Amino acid sequence: MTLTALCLLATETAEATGGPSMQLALLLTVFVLAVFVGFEVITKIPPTLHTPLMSGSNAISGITLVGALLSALAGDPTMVKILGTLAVILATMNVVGGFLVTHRMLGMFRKKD
Amino acid sequence: MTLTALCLLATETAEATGGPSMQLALLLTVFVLAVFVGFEVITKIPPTLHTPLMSGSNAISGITLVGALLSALAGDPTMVKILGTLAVILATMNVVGGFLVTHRMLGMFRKKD
Amino acid sequence: MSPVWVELSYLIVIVLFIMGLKGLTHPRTAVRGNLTGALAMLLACVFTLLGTELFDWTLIAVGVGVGALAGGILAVTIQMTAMPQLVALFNGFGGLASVFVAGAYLAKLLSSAGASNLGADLLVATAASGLIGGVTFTGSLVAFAKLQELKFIKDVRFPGQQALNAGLFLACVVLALLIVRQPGHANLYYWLMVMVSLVLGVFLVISIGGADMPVVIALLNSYSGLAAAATGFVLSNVLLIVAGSLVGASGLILTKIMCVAMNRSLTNVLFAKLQPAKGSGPSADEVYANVKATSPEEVAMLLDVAGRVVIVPGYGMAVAQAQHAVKDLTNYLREKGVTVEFGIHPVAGRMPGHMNVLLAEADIPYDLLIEMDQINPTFEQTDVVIVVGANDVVNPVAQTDPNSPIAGMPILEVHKARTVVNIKRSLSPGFAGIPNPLFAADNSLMLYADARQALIDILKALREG
Amino acid sequence: MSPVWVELSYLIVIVLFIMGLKGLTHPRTAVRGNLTGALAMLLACVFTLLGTELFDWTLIAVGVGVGALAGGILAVTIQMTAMPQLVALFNGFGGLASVFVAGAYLAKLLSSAGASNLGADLLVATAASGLIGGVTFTGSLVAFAKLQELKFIKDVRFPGQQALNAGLFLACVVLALLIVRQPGHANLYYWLMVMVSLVLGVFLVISIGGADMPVVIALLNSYSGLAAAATGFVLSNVLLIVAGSLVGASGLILTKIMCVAMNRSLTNVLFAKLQPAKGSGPSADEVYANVKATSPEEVAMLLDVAGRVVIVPGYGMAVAQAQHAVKDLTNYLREKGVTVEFGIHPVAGRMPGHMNVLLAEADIPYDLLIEMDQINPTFEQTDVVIVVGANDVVNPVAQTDPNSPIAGMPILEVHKARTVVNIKRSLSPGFAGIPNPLFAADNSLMLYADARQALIDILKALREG
Ligand SMILES: NC(=O)c1ccc[n+]([C@@H]2O[C@H](COP(=O)([O-])OP(=O)(O)OC[C@H]3O[C@@H](n4cnc5c(N)ncnc54)[C@H](OP(=O)(O)O)[C@@H]3O)[C@@H](O)[C@H]2O)c1
Ligand SMILES: NC(=O)c1ccc[n+]([C@@H]2O[C@H](COP(=O)([O-])OP(=O)(O)OC[C@H]3O[C@@H](n4cnc5c(N)ncnc54)[C@H](OP(=O)(O)O)[C@@H]3O)[C@@H](O)[C@H]2O)c1
Repeated sequence: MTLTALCLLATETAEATGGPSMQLALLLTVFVLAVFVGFEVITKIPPTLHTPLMSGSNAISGITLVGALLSALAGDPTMVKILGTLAVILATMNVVGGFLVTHRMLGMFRKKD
Repeated sequence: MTLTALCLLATETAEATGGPSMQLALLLTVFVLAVFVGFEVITKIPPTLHTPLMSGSNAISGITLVGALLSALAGDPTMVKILGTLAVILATMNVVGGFLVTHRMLGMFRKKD
Repeated sequence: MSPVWVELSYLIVIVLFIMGLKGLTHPRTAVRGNLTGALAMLLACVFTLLGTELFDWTLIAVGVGVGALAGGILAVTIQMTAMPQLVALFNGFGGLASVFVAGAYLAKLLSSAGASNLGADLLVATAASGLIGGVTFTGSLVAFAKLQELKFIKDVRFPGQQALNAGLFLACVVLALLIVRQPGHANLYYWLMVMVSLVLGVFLVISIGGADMPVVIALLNSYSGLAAAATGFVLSNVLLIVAGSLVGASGLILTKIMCVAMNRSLTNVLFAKLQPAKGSGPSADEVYANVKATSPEEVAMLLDVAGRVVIVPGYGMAVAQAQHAVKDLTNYLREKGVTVEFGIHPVAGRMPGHMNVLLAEADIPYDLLIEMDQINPTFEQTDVVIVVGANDVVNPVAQTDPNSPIAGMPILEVHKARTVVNIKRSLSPGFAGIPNPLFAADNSLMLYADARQALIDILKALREG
Repeated sequence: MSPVWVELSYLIVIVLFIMGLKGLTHPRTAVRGNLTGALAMLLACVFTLLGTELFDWTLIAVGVGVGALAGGILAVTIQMTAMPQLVALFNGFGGLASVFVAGAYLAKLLSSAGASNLGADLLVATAASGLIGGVTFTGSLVAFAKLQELKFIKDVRFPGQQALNAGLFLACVVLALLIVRQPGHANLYYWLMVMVSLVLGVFLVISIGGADMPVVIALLNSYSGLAAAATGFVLSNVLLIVAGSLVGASGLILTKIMCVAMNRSLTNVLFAKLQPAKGSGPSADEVYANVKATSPEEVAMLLDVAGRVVIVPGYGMAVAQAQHAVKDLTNYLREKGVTVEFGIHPVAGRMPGHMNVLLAEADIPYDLLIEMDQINPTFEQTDVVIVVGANDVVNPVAQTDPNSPIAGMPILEVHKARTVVNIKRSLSPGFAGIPNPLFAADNSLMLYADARQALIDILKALREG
């Protein structure tokens, strides 16, 4: 649902601006390819790994952290700085907590000998 | 082997030019992602499909045709035009012939009823 | 180090992320996969910090410090049984972070570049990450509350709910378009849209039964990935786009896989109008007309003469932390030459693999844990089944009553065994909130007690008698 | 239609290509997959032609016309048995095309922009597509010649061959660097490098036994993909990059899979120093000391009393186009109540699936074709095996003599059957060029004849007697 919406808006843009920049086209290509990789990478998974996988990929989605780091630079208006710092805190929690909890979960599983 | 060579040269470039353009970075990303998709897409294949798959993907690699079309534009030096036209001929043979022969091969197989 | 170098170094990070994700899908490589992912994330941050112009280091130090501390403590101190809701929580944070990043960036650009210079593509991306991020945040919070079984949260269902959701979504889209059309007021519209999306997130999830939360979390996880990707478009940052869409896509697949495991369709999970549990089927009183209670001693006698025993753990074992008691009983019986196996239902407990985790923690040999499909055929030849705080996953109604909330969910067919001993504190229902005819079956006995205590008593009785 | 629109439309094409490739990997979707790929290619060209400034339409018309005609005719008129070499040929063309495109573009830029304005990245990409394209071209030609069994081509092996190849590759790299360093003479260096790469291509493939050609073609196919990708970098054209690297990667995997099927390692295929066939093992004369010839009539008698018959087709059936004769015999036997099955070796013939193709063409029911692993255990209970022009795939030496050229290749163990009838025109060896002890085995009879004729005679004898 959201995906389609995203695409719709993307085209909508194109009209609005009379064609997005060359770079946007490249970024969209990257996006599409990454989506394919994401689809293909996930194969049959034993139920026991569902939760760790969920939690691990959730940690990866904390990549917003990079965006957060970039969002609040020196000399930005205070408002921006506040938002940015909040973002950094939240994203860091997601990342650090996510990978840690995944590690703990996985630690509980034994490989079949 | 060739892949590594390619990468080596790519880095080599970077030094030569003191850093490739932003766009190149994007193109490289696209390349890497596409490679991953290529790796993941191919799974277990029944031997009977090896040849058709080879021939089909060979046809796809005829995508150079697009490059060939773009290479010889009006007003280019004759030398370029000759090369371009040759490229178009060769690439077209690869594409048309490739897809056709694949189709013929596949036509020979029956689905198990 | 020039930004372009960062771009190239991002390539490494991307590869690592993919490797990590791939690793997480196979038992043998899962741990390494997770570490790879973490390494990738670390590199991503390092490269970013090295790569770009003057940061406000104090702010970043504070932010990272606080975040790492909070996240770390939560992750380390949390109980096993609470991990799923923790994941939900983290996921929500990720979503909110996207909202803030996009918002901050928008505000910055408006103040610096000025409205007119903002490309529509950028504005669309901003809107997208605001929208998706917002939905993810509140949706995850609701999921968290439900898994935590916070009292104030109920499965809210009312006519026209879908219509409302559609309306809210439409409102978001309209506001998004306004952002694009009138960049002058982009800030205003953006935060308005975020508000609406927050509400939308609540209503999307609130109507979904807690039993389906893992699926919902997987889905929201995929959303937070998409939000990150959208943010990536805002900053035209490849890394965010790739990592984000990786998670977005794989999360979607995982969601599907999990639905299959609970055999539900995704739409069914998201929009199914289950009549509230009470209404469905006969009332508890009818069902539990004649239930036979039992005592640890009686159970001990049954076990004394049993040749094959199957233990079916459920959420109750987790609550009672009874896994070690289970282990002691198992060891005793096996020394006596009794065959003991465990019937593991894919959704027993509150997270997939919940039971495996607990039993592994108690050092119960991995090869005693039998998956549902293997164990079901063996119940006929089983003398005693001990159901340790399981309820829904052994509820025959799933197979008999098509309108029950758990209709169609595959169950462990313990009722086919000679005798079934159900250890639970009362006749109160399980997660799905419905009565369980199994407890009233002729071959079924109730042992009302805390699971841990009950098992200890049984073992004591065995040793004495 | 602006170039950016083309860029976006390329997205559709990319998705279609991926779908197509994916489709080709499953029997049920293969045909559709191929068509999808073709459609994608068509769209790619259309969008490109729509998208860009003044073409020299005559040239393009001529080029496409000639190419399409030639390719089409070749593809339609070629014999089934010759398809693999045709694929090799096409693949070579693709590689050469990349060489020309890169060359043309280089020349154009030098004449227009001038040497100084050429980015090193562009030059590297140019060099790469020249190098890979060149190797692909001549390599594919050699592969073609070998599969076509053109007389003038031999398996050339000489000491220091690897060193030579390494040297040639190094030379190419050096020239590539020269192109980058001295763009002024880029044209010269480029074509020099292409020359060297052409030679390299020959030497890389010439030493590889024809039996491994399918693997080699798969590998070269992957190369041509990479060449296309490199060309994509030259033109900074996303489509070429994606499609090219898709093929490059999937081709690599396919190569690995095919190696596994012939159980060889890739390095072993590429660099193995097999001692020339003659030298290996005992000479033909020793092996064929006492071979028993037979007649169609005798075979007919054997079949008359047989309960279970297995037919093992090989390259000879393809040469003799004996599949229809095979079918008639099969029908006759099955009407008589004899169980008839076909033992299909994965590399029987000259391309994977070669036998399936031919037998399918003759309308032999698909479910009679049994794969190696299934059929091998059944040979003990088989009365008569008819080997129709197969040799290497039934050569026990593969299991007994570790230094034979086909050592380790899994075979059809027909020698375990009660009687083996080998239909071939002489005792001359098969593809691997080695004698086959099977023909001299006690339970083995030789029927010297063209496969088709022999089968017809056998059927005649069966009908009469
Ligand atoms: N695995 C997942 O992914 C997941 C996630 C979320 C939800 N769910 C849902 O959760 C349910 C799991 O089924 P389940 O049978 O495992 O659990 P359940 O159906 O929730 O039943 C748990 C039972 O344990 C008993 N119990 C609670 N505390 C206890 C204690 N200290 N000692 C003894 N008994 C105790 C409760 O009865 P008393 O109160 O009478 O003791 C309750 O009936 C399914 O509906 C599933 O769909 C699964
Ligand atoms: N499938 C693949 O992918 C592939 C590709 C390339 C190479 N190969 C290699 O090719 C070989 C295939 O083994 P194979 O047993 O199928 O074939 P083979 O080993 O090449 O033997 C074919 C036999 O057929 C006989 N023959 C030729 N024309 C005939 C005719 N008109 N009538 C009757 N017999 C005829 C030949 O003997 P006479 O001359 O005495 O009649 C020859 O001994 C393997 O070595 C394999 O590795 C396979």
